[in-house]
Amino acid sequence: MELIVEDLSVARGGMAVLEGVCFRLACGHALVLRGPNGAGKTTLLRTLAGLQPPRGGRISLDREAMVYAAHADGIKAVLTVEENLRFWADLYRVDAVGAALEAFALGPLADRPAGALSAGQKRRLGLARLLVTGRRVWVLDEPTVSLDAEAVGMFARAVRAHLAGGGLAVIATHIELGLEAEVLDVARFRPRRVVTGDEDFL
Amino acid sequence: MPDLGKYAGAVLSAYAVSLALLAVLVLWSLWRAKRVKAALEKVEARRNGQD
Amino acid sequence: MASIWEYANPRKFMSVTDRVLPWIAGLSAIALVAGLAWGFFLTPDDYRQGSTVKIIYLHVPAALMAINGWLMMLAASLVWLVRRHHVSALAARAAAPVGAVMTVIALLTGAIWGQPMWGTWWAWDPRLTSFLILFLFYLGYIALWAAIEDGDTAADLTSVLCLVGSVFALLSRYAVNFWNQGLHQGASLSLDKEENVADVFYFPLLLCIAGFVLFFLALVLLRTRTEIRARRMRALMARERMA
Amino acid sequence: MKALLVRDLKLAVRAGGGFGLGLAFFLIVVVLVPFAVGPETALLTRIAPGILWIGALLACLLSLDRILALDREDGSLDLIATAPLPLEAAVSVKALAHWLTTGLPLVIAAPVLGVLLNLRGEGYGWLVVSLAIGTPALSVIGTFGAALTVGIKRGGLLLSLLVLPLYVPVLIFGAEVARRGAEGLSVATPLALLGAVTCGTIALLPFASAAVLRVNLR
Repeated sequence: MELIVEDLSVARGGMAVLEGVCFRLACGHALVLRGPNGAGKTTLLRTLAGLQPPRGGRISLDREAMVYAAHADGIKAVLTVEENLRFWADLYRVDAVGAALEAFALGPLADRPAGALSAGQKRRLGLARLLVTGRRVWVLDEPTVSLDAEAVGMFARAVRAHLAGGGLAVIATHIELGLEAEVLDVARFRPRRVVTGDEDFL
Repeated sequence: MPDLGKYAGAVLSAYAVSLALLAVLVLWSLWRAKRVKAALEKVEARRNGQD
Repeated sequence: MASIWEYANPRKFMSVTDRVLPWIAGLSAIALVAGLAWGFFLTPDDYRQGSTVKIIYLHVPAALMAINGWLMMLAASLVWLVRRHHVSALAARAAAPVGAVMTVIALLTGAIWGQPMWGTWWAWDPRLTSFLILFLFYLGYIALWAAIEDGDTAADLTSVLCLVGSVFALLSRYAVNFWNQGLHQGASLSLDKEENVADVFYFPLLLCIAGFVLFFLALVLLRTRTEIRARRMRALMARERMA
Repeated sequence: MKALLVRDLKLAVRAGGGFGLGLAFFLIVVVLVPFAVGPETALLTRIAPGILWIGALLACLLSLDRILALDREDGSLDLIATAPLPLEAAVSVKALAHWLTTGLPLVIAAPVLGVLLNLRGEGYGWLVVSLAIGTPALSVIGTFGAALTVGIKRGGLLLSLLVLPLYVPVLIFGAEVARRGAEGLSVATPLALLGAVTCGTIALLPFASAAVLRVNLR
């Protein structure tokens, strides 16, 4: 399993935001995306996740091996913590709800409605979802937002365990996770000239 | 003017309504065409001024 | 041999239409004025319908263009979905209000004609009802274009709506026929008299139809030019913001 | 697929899910009609099938924007779109969940409300049959409308404008079955046509819904 990205350009709202993105990520490795707000990290991750088509270039990644986690956690407030996780576990046909609850210290909260959680707890629930998917490639967008130091530690442990098990991760984050990860500054890939989907009209 | 007989009202109103609608459509399209053209020329002028 | 798709390039389209548009507009004006004047002033009254037969010169061409307008939008939508030519999507957008107005004219002239002939402004005749439904489709299509900011997204969504809408419009046509077959009052009250109209009515009618076709074409070209300019303006302003 | 269905059903039934709103709306429409047209029994009997159909249709329309908009707001839609479930299947399941929580209760409630409108005895069976066959199509068409407007803020009104013309064939054939049934006429033709429309819609429209949803997610 390897993630290879070649000469990828991605667009948001018909406007190219990154051009010529290249990287190669082998099993057990993580890639951390850096860059100022609006640089195109989210767009790149959404393109990797297959939510939007690339403007050009190639991504070699088996979509069946990938799981995506966005800013929003997709948590349903009226379902309990466990029900929220159970849904994703059933959808991905992986039974690891107990382990996922444990990894993010959600056990005591399992029967609580997710709507009653604090922002940090919700985020932990959103990240616990990754563990019930059984996917080898994690594509994560700002996973540590609203986490306290302890929870960041839990997350870093989870990532390390995932990598140790032969997984891959692409993470956009501003926080030092203490991972042995390559860092890619996406600002390098800013298009040199303005490129839009409206080329016909320029 | 032809003799329209007892249906004069119907025929004339049909023509009036239709031609009025067509006129409104044409005028609206022309007005918008002119406005967009002028706006575009302004943007183009600004752009050419910069280059 | 130049490919027809060359004309889908906005620049080429603009330069070509810049040259042909005045001709089409002029021709359409001549045909419309001549056809309508011929029909209005120079044709006799029908022995049964009296002078209301003159409404046919507006009603039939408008009804034709109402349907053809939708078909043109359907074709343009397909071209956009398959070949991704922006001009095609914009032409579909430009045609919608014209088609909608044609539908309204067909409905209004029909109602005005129906009042003395049928004794009522409106009957739930299958043909009338179908046109009303067609008008609703036009409204939805126009509203969807207006509601979405991003040009390509709007083009994609409206194209699919046009496709799905065409199927449902066709279904509705048959459903409405079925629904009111018992009340259908026979061909004598149908407005579609092309088959049995006499030559005196037929030739001015043909001229009017030609006039409406050219009129539709001219207006759609004009509006497409406007849409292309608006799109170019948007692209330029986006570029300014980026720089 | 089952997981998504179970989740959507749970969400609809739990507090704030809006389950039962459609039903209550249906009841109110049917109660209001006699106030508008007068209490004359013969008239009500004659228009009962049509009123019940239009009431069911409007009640169905009311909850359409919940099908996808809520999932869009909390980000689940992105996650579902990247899950190991084809988007075509996901929208079909969502339409099914909508039908189970909105359409099916309407089908069951319709005969009860028929009593209020003096529906003729022969009509009850065909009313239920026509609604049972027709309302799934309403849900599937509505899901298409919801997918079209999912990216638009306050798109509820636009959604209605887009969906209502698409409802015409189903309404015509469905109400015709109910009407003919109530009048003791043969319902074979409209019933066959209604079934055909529903089958075609269920088979084909999810592809269009998934396509526009992909456009809206990108």
